[in-house]
Amino acid sequence: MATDVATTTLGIDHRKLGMWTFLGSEFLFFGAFVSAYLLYLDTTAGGPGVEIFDIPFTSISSFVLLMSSLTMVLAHHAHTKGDLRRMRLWILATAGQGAVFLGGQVFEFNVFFREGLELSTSPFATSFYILTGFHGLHVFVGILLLGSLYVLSLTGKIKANQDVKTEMIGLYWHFVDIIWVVIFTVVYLIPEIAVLD
Amino acid sequence: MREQSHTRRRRRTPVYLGVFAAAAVILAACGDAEQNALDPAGPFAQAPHDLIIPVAWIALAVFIFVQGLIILSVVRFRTRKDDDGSLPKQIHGNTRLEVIWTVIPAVILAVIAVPTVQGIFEVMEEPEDYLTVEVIGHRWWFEYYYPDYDIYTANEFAIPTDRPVRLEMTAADLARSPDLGVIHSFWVPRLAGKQDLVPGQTTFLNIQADEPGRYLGQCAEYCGVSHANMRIRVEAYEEADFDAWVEAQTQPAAVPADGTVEAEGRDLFLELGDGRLACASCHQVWEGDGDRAPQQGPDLTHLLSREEFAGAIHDMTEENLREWLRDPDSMKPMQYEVNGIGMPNLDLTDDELDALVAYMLSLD
Amino acid sequence: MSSTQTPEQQADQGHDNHPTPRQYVNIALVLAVLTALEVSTYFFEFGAIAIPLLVVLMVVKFLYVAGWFMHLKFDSPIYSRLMYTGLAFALVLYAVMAVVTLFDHAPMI
Amino acid sequence: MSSTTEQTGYAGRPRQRDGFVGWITTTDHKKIGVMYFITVLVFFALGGIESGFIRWQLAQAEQNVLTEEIYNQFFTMHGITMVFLVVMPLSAAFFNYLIPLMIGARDVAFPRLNAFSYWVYLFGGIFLYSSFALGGAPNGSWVGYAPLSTDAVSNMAFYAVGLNILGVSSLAAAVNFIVTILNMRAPGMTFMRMPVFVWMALVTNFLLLFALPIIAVALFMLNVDAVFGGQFFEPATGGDPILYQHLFWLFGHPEVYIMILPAMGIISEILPVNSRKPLFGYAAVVFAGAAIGFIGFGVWAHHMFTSAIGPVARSAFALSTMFIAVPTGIKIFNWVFTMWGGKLRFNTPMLFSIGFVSMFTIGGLSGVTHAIVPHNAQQHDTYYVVAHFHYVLFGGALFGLIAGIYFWFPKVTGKMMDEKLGKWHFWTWLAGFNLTFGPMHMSGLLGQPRRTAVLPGELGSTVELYNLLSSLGFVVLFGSALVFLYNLIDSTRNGEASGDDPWDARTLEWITPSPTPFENFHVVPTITHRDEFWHRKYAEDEAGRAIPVPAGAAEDPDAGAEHDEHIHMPDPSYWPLVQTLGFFPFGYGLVYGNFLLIGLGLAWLVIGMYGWIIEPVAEGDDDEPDDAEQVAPTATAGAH
Ligand code: HEA
Ligand code: HEA
Ligand code: HEC
Ligand code: CUA
Ligand SMILES: [Cu+2]
Repeated sequence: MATDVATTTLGIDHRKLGMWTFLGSEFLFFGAFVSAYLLYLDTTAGGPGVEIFDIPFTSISSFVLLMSSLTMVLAHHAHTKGDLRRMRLWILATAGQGAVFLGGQVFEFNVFFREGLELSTSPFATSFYILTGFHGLHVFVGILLLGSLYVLSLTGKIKANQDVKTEMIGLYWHFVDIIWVVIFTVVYLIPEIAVLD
Repeated sequence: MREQSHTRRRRRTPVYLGVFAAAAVILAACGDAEQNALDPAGPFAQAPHDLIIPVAWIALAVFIFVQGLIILSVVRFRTRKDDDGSLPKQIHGNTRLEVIWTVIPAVILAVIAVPTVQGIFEVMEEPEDYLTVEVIGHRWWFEYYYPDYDIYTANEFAIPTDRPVRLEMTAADLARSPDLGVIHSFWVPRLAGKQDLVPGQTTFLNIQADEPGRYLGQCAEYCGVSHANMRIRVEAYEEADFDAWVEAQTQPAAVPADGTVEAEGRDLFLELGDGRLACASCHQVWEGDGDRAPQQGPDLTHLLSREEFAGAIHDMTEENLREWLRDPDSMKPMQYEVNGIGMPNLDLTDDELDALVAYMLSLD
Repeated sequence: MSSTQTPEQQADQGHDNHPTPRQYVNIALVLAVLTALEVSTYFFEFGAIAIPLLVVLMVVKFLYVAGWFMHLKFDSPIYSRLMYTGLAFALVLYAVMAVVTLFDHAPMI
Repeated sequence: MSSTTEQTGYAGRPRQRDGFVGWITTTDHKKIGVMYFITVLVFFALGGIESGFIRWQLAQAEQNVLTEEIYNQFFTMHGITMVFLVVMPLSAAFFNYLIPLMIGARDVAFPRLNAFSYWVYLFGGIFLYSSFALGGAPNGSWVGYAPLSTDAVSNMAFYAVGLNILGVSSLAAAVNFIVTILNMRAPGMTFMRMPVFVWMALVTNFLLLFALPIIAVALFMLNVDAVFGGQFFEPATGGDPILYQHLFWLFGHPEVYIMILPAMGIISEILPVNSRKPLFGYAAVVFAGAAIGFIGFGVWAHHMFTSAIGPVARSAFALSTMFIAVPTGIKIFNWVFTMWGGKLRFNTPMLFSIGFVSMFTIGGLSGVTHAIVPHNAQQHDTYYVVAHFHYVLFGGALFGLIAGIYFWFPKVTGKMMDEKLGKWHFWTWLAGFNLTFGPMHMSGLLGQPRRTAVLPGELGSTVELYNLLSSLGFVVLFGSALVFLYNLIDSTRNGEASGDDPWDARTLEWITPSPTPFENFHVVPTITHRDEFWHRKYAEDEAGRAIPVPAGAAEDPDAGAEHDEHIHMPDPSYWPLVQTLGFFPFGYGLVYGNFLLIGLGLAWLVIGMYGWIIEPVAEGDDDEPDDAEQVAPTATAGAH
């Protein structure tokens, strides 16, 4: 099809435009979960509340995720230069950091769970788990995508001149990162400070 | 093409519509129903009514104007038989017209908006010297409590005329019901518009009746299987009659004399045996001692003072009561088996039924 | 938003105008510093400015990632429009919803 | 089309373009459009039959045709079916068939994603209807308010999951159409030259894009509460049921414009053609459409006027709701003035279009009366509201869409639909419609609440009369629908040949032969005007009179255009179908809280995704062909 960028109306690639269109709608998706969470901050039904958070721990995993954006963009950069080998290296680094983040989240969930914050404990618990869980799911999908990128570039399905594919997956990855930037502040830091005061 | 012959018929549609609308309005005016939103019987129904009537006229005017334009263009600009086949003048638009039909509707709406906003605040305001009635929506019946008099009743309740009544509403008392509560809506059209009852929250509604009489309504928010069978009856009494009603309701239930079939019924009511749930574990018949506080079912202390039962859908007759006790689900679908909601079938024998019905009929 | 002002003609013709790896690393360093600042609000007392500060930091980080790593600064403005439209919708709609829920709502019992 | 791609060397890619395999593997937007259409017919019949039972039950007071349980399932499924399985996908059918043709493209931006959307829609519908066989259909109404819907007896898990599956379909389609419209216009097709239908499609798909994620969240929360013990809306632990209402209507109101805007686009095409003059105030109509879409996001709480929200919110939403009448009015008046001064031809599409303008106005005006909040408390959840939304949905959306069916039928089949039957259909449809829904205005105001399985005798004899009239109206509608169905089937076989341009139309799709050839345009046209095709046929003199351009006199604007050496068309693929099947285990897993099924479904979807990605690069694929592969000879073009 007319994916030849030169022949499109706006002079841009369909897939990139499609990805951005999709990301625009994702804000409304996460926004609804974040709103529910904020509305239920105090609705703990006697169970644990925000004081349960371990800010130093989450800070580290947040930082890892943030830095994965750097490796992601470097992977894309390498791809634009046609350097598939280096691209794969950075992809691995990105996926690895994503995995660390996910591992942190699993660990965190486990701790909370043992401290009595179950999914059905309170609206606060449900909205916390579902919001961060959905974000985790996005990270997981991102890792799958990165894995495919890695494998497909090895098998030759993704070629040196197809950097738009890396770029697309990069967009998705950065988006997931951006959302975490918001979650980290709005879900963890601000309520924690508001409660400690 | 042969469309021309059909233009005449096109004209008839709006005419038919108009006739229909007119007929409908006339029919409505002579409607005698006790649940008629077009026939307000108190200030909280009158105010919205006074607001909607002019709006309806405006809407009708806009309607006639637009349909008139359509008919006019259809008639005037149909392709005629002797048409030369040339094309009409190619007009692309007209800015002045665009401005006109943007501004005029906007002005009309602005005019409507002012009283609307005023009305919103007026209807919701706390009235002076009102009587409070607490309303609890259960699946699928309404419970009423008068905090001033410590009276409980169900489905049917009484109000004094000419005095505002403020309903303090919520859905399902979480403490004493397996029904964790769903949203219902209290609606007696002749007394006021509707207001939802939300579990875990309190909402308010003002009602008032100017004339004594019976006003009907029903739950207006879909609430599950028997939503249709969740009706409301309001009896409005002059002050003296209302006081008498209150007086009667505050009395404890009479205890039937020993040895009568009613007394037998009372015993069954308190203790059914055979591992069956007792009526008293769900229902209250207050005999004067202890708190007057019902459990999950309707208060039966003055059952016979009500004309209908089971969500006010069945007349309070002996046969109906008997059938109700024999097999409640056949009278009104409920979900006792799957959900613990409603009244169970207690497998009563004929003798038990006789006794219980007799006892019920003694609760006046 | 500076990113939306990118002139049309720069749009996505090849990738010549993309930043260099060095610039990317610099951005990442800035992000790291900002994050450190954020986390420090937990350890030190910032008083009343803590929450506004956190919000500002969040927005700055957001814009940096979006503008540089996602190339919004350098790409066709249509991407920025798509993204910020979605963001604006989300912010406004949910803010109104939250205001109604918190301040103009039936009393809870 | 009969061409088969003669590729060699690639395994696993279907070759056939016709026959059964050709249909189920197709990535051709036209075939997908037709498949949407046929599926919609089936669901429309189901939704219609459900409403038939509703009307039967309510024909008289205190009837027992259906039990409460069944009645509640029927009205819920009726609402869901008509909204999500009929009106929305029927609009999608038009989007599919027409958008590429109207903007001068050969397909949509992502052909396989397009097929994916269709299959997800089909399976989502089947999934929803499978609930009838699995312990009962959802019975919590199409709005699915919590906490009623989190109760297991409401079967609303099927609703939550089913609608979310359908949402995936619509979201994918929205991305696809937005990219197509933004990025695949023929040379010269600027925004202000696009047909109004394409504009409305663009607005609609943006509404979908921004509204669907909201309901996805609402439904998912419902799902979590109902099946996995979540507490989002659970009053017992402090959850707020009103939050669900906000989220639902944040989607729900844009949704009603999602349903009406495509129909508005359709009649904006039909009225000018049959008035033989251009659309009055093109820019105003387009702008008003966009404004409706935009304001439509700011009025949602008008469905909650009697819910637990306070006076300030009630006032604010009353104002925004009223305001939306202004852009809608702009459209109505522009349509009327399109007819004004024209030479009107009353063929069936035109009749339905005029019917739209007329009936929609009624529904719109009753909508404005809903916004009178104090009185809304009387109207809300009564048959007055039922009347309102059937007037806008049936009298509006459905009338417009049916007009479109008659109008573009020749484009799709090369045959005309029978005019005589068409007129029978129209007049009985109009009469039956008004007979069914007109009386509901009255029965509602007389106090009849909606969603009630029995019509209480206490409501009075007038209400019974109105209900009987409504039920009779359904009978008329049913007969009328049969006429329509017969007309459709019969005309497909025996219809008069239509020629390429039966209506003397204005827009690009009629430039191509009818039925549309596989590659749409032999040569992609270059656009110099709005209503390009018209301007190739007619010139305007100084007085604004149009004079036909003698054939061949004008320069062929495309003469200079390079004839494509070989036309790239998307190849068929099994994967959209195969992958989509994974929604079944996934969906049932979510309904029954079975993690094994969920995992299986997810794995299936992921594997399907890989199948999709690594599908051999074929010429015409939406993948960038490697330089080496691009030289491969192309058979598609040769076939013509
Ligand atoms: C296609 C779908 C569609 C459309 C287009 C509309 C259009 C409108 N709707 Fe409707 N609506 C529904 C579908 C739709 N609606 C549905 C499905 C429900 C019920 C949901 C449920 O509960 O199940 C509903 C319910 C509904 C309610 C809630 C009722 C209740 O439950 O209490 C309200 C309240 O304000 C409302 C208002 C409006 C308004 C103001 C418009 C406006 O957009 C109409 C604007 C049009 C006009 C006004 C006519 C033309 C204008 C002129 C000729 C100009 C001059 C006019 C004036 C000066 C007034 N609608
Ligand atoms: C576009 C939307 C749409 C359409 C077209 C319709 C069409 C009809 N609807 Fe409506 N309806 C809704 C959307 C729609 N509805 C919604 C959203 C609700 C709210 C649900 C809720 O409260 O949750 C509702 C609710 C609703 C109610 C209220 C139920 C209640 O509150 O208890 C009623 C009652 O009369 C009703 C009746 C009808 C009737 C008689 C038709 C008729 O016009 C139908 C006519 C159709 C036919 C006659 C089809 C026949 C088809 C064939 C014969 C073709 C055969 C083809 C093949 C075999 C391939 N509908
Ligand atoms: C598990 C609880 C339960 C038990 C046990 C029970 N009921 Fe009920 N009963 C209910 C509920 C709930 C209703 C309201 C049903 C409705 O209208 O939806 C009801 C309604 C009634 C009514 C109608 C009241 C009215 O005004 O609408 C009567 C009379 C009645 N029950 C009598 C009895 C008798 C007699 C027994 C014992 C034989 C009994 N009930 C046992 C729960 C119970
Ligand atoms: Cu209670 Cu409906
Ligand atoms: Cu609405």
